[in-house]
Amino acid sequence: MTTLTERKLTTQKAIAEAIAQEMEADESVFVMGEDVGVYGGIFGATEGLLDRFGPDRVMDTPISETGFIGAAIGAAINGMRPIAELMFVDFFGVCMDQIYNNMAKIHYFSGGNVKVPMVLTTACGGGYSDAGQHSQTLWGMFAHLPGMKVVVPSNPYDAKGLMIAAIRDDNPVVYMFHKGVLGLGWMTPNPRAIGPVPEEPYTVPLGKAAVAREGTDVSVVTVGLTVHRALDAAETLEAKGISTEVVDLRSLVPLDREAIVASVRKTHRLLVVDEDYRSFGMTGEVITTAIEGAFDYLDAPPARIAVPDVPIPYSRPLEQFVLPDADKIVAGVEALMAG
Amino acid sequence: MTTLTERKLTTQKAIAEAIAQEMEADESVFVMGEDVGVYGGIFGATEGLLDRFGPDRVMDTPISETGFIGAAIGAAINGMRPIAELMFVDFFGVCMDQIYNNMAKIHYFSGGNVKVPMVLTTACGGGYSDAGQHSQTLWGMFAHLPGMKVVVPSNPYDAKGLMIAAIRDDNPVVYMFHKGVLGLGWMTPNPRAIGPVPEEPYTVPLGKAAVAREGTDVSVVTVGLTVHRALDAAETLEAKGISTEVVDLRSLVPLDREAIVASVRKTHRLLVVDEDYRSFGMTGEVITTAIEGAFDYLDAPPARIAVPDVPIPYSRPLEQFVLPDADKIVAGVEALMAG
Amino acid sequence: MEIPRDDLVAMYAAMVKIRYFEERIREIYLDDKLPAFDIAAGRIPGEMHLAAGQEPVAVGVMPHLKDGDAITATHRPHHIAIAQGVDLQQMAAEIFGKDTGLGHGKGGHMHLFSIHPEFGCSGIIAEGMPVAVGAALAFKKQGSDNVALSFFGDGAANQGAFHESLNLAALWNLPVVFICEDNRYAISVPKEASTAIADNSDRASAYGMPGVLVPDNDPVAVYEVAREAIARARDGGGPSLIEVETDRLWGHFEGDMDAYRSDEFKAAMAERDPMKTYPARLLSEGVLTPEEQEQLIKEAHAAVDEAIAFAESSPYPRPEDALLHVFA
Amino acid sequence: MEIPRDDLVAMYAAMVKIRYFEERIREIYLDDKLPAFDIAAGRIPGEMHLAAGQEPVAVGVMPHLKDGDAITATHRPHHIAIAQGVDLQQMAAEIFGKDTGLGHGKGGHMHLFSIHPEFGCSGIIAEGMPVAVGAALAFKKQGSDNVALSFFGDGAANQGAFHESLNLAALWNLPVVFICEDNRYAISVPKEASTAIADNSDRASAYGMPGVLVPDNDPVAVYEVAREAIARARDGGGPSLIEVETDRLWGHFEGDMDAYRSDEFKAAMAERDPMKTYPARLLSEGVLTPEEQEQLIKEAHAAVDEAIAFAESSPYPRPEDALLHVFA
Ligand SMILES: Cc1ncc(C[n+]2csc(CCOP(=O)(O)OP(=O)(O)O)c2C)c(N)n1
Ligand SMILES: Cc1ncc(C[n+]2csc(CCOP(=O)(O)OP(=O)(O)O)c2C)c(N)n1
Ligand SMILES: [Mg+2]
Ligand SMILES: [Mg+2]
Repeated sequence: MTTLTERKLTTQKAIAEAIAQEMEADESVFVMGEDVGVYGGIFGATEGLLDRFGPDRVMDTPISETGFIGAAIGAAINGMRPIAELMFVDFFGVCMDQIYNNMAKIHYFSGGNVKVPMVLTTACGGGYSDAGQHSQTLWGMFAHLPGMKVVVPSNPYDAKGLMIAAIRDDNPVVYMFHKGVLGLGWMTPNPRAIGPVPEEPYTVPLGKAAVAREGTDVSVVTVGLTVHRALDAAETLEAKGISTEVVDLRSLVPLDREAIVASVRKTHRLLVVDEDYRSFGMTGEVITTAIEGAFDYLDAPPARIAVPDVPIPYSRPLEQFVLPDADKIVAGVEALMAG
Repeated sequence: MTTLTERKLTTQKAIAEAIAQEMEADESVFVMGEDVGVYGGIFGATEGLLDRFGPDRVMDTPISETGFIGAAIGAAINGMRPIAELMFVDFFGVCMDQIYNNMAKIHYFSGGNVKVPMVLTTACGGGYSDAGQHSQTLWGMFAHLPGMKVVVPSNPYDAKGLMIAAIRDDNPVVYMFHKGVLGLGWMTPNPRAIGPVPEEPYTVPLGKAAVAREGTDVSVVTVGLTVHRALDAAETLEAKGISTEVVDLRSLVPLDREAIVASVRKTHRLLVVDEDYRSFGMTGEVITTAIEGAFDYLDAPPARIAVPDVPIPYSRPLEQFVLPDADKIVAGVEALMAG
Repeated sequence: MEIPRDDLVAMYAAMVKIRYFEERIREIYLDDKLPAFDIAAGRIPGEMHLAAGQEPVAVGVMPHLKDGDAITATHRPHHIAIAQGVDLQQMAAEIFGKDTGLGHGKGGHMHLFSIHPEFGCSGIIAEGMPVAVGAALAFKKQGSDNVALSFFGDGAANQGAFHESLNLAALWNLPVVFICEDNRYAISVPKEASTAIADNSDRASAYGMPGVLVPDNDPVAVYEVAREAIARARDGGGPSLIEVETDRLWGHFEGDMDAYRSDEFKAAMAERDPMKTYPARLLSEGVLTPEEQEQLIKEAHAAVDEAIAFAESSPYPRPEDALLHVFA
Repeated sequence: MEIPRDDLVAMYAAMVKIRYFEERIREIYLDDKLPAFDIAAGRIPGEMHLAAGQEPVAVGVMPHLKDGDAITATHRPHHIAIAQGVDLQQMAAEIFGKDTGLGHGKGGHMHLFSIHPEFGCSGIIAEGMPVAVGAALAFKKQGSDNVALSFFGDGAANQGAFHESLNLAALWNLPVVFICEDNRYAISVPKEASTAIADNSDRASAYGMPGVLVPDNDPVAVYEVAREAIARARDGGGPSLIEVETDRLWGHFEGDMDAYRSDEFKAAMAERDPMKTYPARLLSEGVLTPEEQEQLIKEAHAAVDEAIAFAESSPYPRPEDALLHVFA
């Protein structure tokens, strides 16, 4: 579908465009968060919005995450469709009660009567030495707690479509963007962070995985920046004669279990790659999903690569040691093929 | 080892005794939390302590969990060994930053120089219609986040020994007691919540599972109240000719992976039972552990029973529907044996 | 300013309804559990926080509300919901865990959500405060003159959410009124063991908003202070903080032995019970005749009895309905 | 009360050291990243929050400290750590991610932990405030006369932890001093867009503790106010809140375009830079001679250069050491 004349955007600009288009279309959509106004969001998710929509619809807040995320809930219940930004997901601990006990549960407690249509945007991920309170992904934790959808785009096209779908969804959606896929000018360049994005609004459905690359020998299931790592690894592996299928989950809630099972039934081998902590998280869930749906198809025990249950360390060699990368994925796949 | 003259205690009294003995032995141990003083803790974990040790060592706090749990951290760094009580684990969201970003990470950030020897006690679990903000277990979430040990006793003997071990441990330990195993007079009677407890102080090591019942046909791995449910199920299953091994994990961090693998290698079948939410939690982790360590021993795909990713509902028929119980375990084991 | 007779009487009628509702719930709650108290047992299981004694706070505020105003309340929500006019039958049914309840039995007594009138409550201390701020923010954005009320306890005033909520409301000049029900205890912890200053109303100055203490558990005093605060909010004058000294007559939850409060304290509370003092005043001032009072009580009781009968006779939800309503 | 000359000079020496440290770090940080800024690149990767301009807050407090006192600071911690006397070499090494660093490279610039003197900081706004309360609680329990200091920004004063910490400290009458570094901005958000009242020091009344505003970015003014507050805390007189109006001369973090502050604002800050005004005063008052000044600067720079040389020449931790120190 990509043609030479197609417009390309970075993921960050695709997100900002999605929000702008929905704000244009729907008066009830507004944005609140720290530095979302004149700064345009620390990671640019709200770039240009203040100029276009003014301070009533693009609201800078105090550093009061419990206060303003709770306020977003109240506004959502009362006819608005707020987008609240938690600057880094690592900060969830100061406001998690509003997120998981309130935002995520009101609809259920009300027996379906009250709707909480809001989007909680948040930046996640490491790899640039921001240490243990600014580098986590934590999506496994959000996905563990019922009542919120959890979306993790890996590329510009999906980022726009998932954001529009999230804003239009009548449920609370946690929209987690990995800093490394945004294509920011001040981050390590990532060629996959820029790509074709249609100008007009469109949606990408929440809860549908994408096969980012087809393959026949092994399935690498992952999400976020490690989709890029897996695609890089797949190229290396291809040269070694191993055909790797890369599944980009795109959202953890709903989790596209069928896509996982289908891929494993096809390739018979599974490596799960996650930039979140290893234990009690996404890797275990995806492996268990494969066990539940494709046990008899497996030629080897599924394997996983994730952060080895340590806080994210600051120093580069330490951090690189704990984060998944293409080399580790290549090694992981090779071990799987041997096993 | 049990003799007729052995003293029996409820789990609740065993916990309170453990704390009292450590306070007696070590001046630096003190308790803080809401209603830990004259009330003795809503679930009795600090019963009798105020009278014995006075208000300086048994401190009632305001409803300021961020404040007092953070204060416990500061005290722990400065030579004290605080025990801070978060009344219900469901309240973690108002103070999680102190717990997971601070308590759990300072030792790591400091490169091992600063120690944070504290115990965070908290009540968890449902089954008595306390609805979605007072019935969760959430241990999978705590176990996902590195830097804190996570202990979940299921009986009086372990409760005392694990508490003493937790207090003496130089690391932050989250000590989660399920309300249903405490033997409280105002909860549904539970015959397994009372048992022999030696008078003298002793420890049960953190990170060692226990085989609560030996069996040969299937392993049921679980923790907390569902250990009791599994033991009940095992009796029923025994009558049906199925020999069930019940593994009580006792702590999720460290997780006794060897015990899981050993049991599965022995029985060739695994059912994981968890009162936490199903996805992205303990069930996936235990199943993946078995896959990693005993894939070739499995006669059937491991299965799981957990809360089906919904908030805990209030109404009795709804709540009973989502919580694991002996009947569901029996059915789960039978399905596994058939599979 | 004079208070219309209708308001004085309506407040009393609501008080009667509330107290009788709490009494009935208490009776049914305990009936099924005693003598061997089992919190999981009976027609109404789980925790039960009743508000007997705190009626004046709820009823004093309500005459000033209009359609579309929003309320967030606490773990102790019945009196406020009843005063606001939340459907009593659906509310009772929710407390009984029935399918006809406000939340089809999913929420229970700490999670009552109504749309008309807009009411919500929660089991987490101070959790509703930012939500009220957000409702007020929506009202302001939408150009309506609705207001949001946030009720919370003296214990809640030491939770971070209190601080963040008041600051936001004042910063954005939002139509929200914060109402502290100061019953001097947070479970067993007395206010002087939790709060560094005597009156939470004095904390309003930290946000540049008016703070008023109502030192009597008197519906009329609450009425007057709330009238001003709500009118100001409605007129775009911004938020206020009201603190009302009130009494929780019973234990923190049913089953609480209440050993932490002295017999003298309890006797003094019983003495000043607004269910005695307020009607006495209405009668002595001639606002109400004994006949009218009797009639009013009869009607209030009938409404409550009917609601409870409705709840009792309603069906439980189907077990598998537990899986519904996670997502819209 | 008069200020000993030694203190006046020591404050200046510390200021010089701090400013030069921040300049060197800035230089090295940017050197490796520009012109195509890559936050992950260079000898010092990651976020970098520098405190140039805020030296007076740190140095004005420090002369009153004694062995065993504890400090918690923020994401912008260098000036405070240097003033307190945290080992400069280990601190620099940590910032460079080296094995010789305070945390063997695990923490980095936002997570500097020292035991002697006791210093800690964190990347989460207001996270250190309750920790300081806890240190003070330990001191009180242990019967020592040590005090804890908690530094935080104007932005942090709207975080719930602020409220809970001040209430606890006052309630328990703990030896802790809360010091707000009011640089009028939280990243791009000006104080008037975040804070409902003008001065955070006025919030002290919500906790019944003394609150003092220091309206000048002047070490001597800070010195005097801190002397009183720390002495009171040490003597069992309880906590205080100090707010100092100060200036963040550079961007919020390095790489910040700082487009949200006007050129006039920046020019005015440069004008009143304490690194100009304070030594000018010392010189004009004869507290310091130009020769002494030169010597002092030389020594301060040498110490910083040495620390940075130590850091640069130190080895990185072994990659697999990432697995160490999760548990003791
Ligand atoms: C964040 C949080 N902490 C603790 C609790 C447990 N809890 C429930 S009610 C209560 C006391 C509340 O006191 P107050 O706010 O004065 O209200 P009251 O019960 O007196 O009406 C406590 C501590 C909770 N529900 N949420
Ligand atoms: C809980 C939390 N929210 C947001 C942030 C992101 N953040 C880092 S520094 C900062 C501004 C802090 O402002 P202030 O407290 O005034 O300190 P300053 O940077 O001005 O020194 C923000 C919002 C954070 N680190 N933690
Ligand atoms: Mg109270
Ligand atoms: Mg600031």
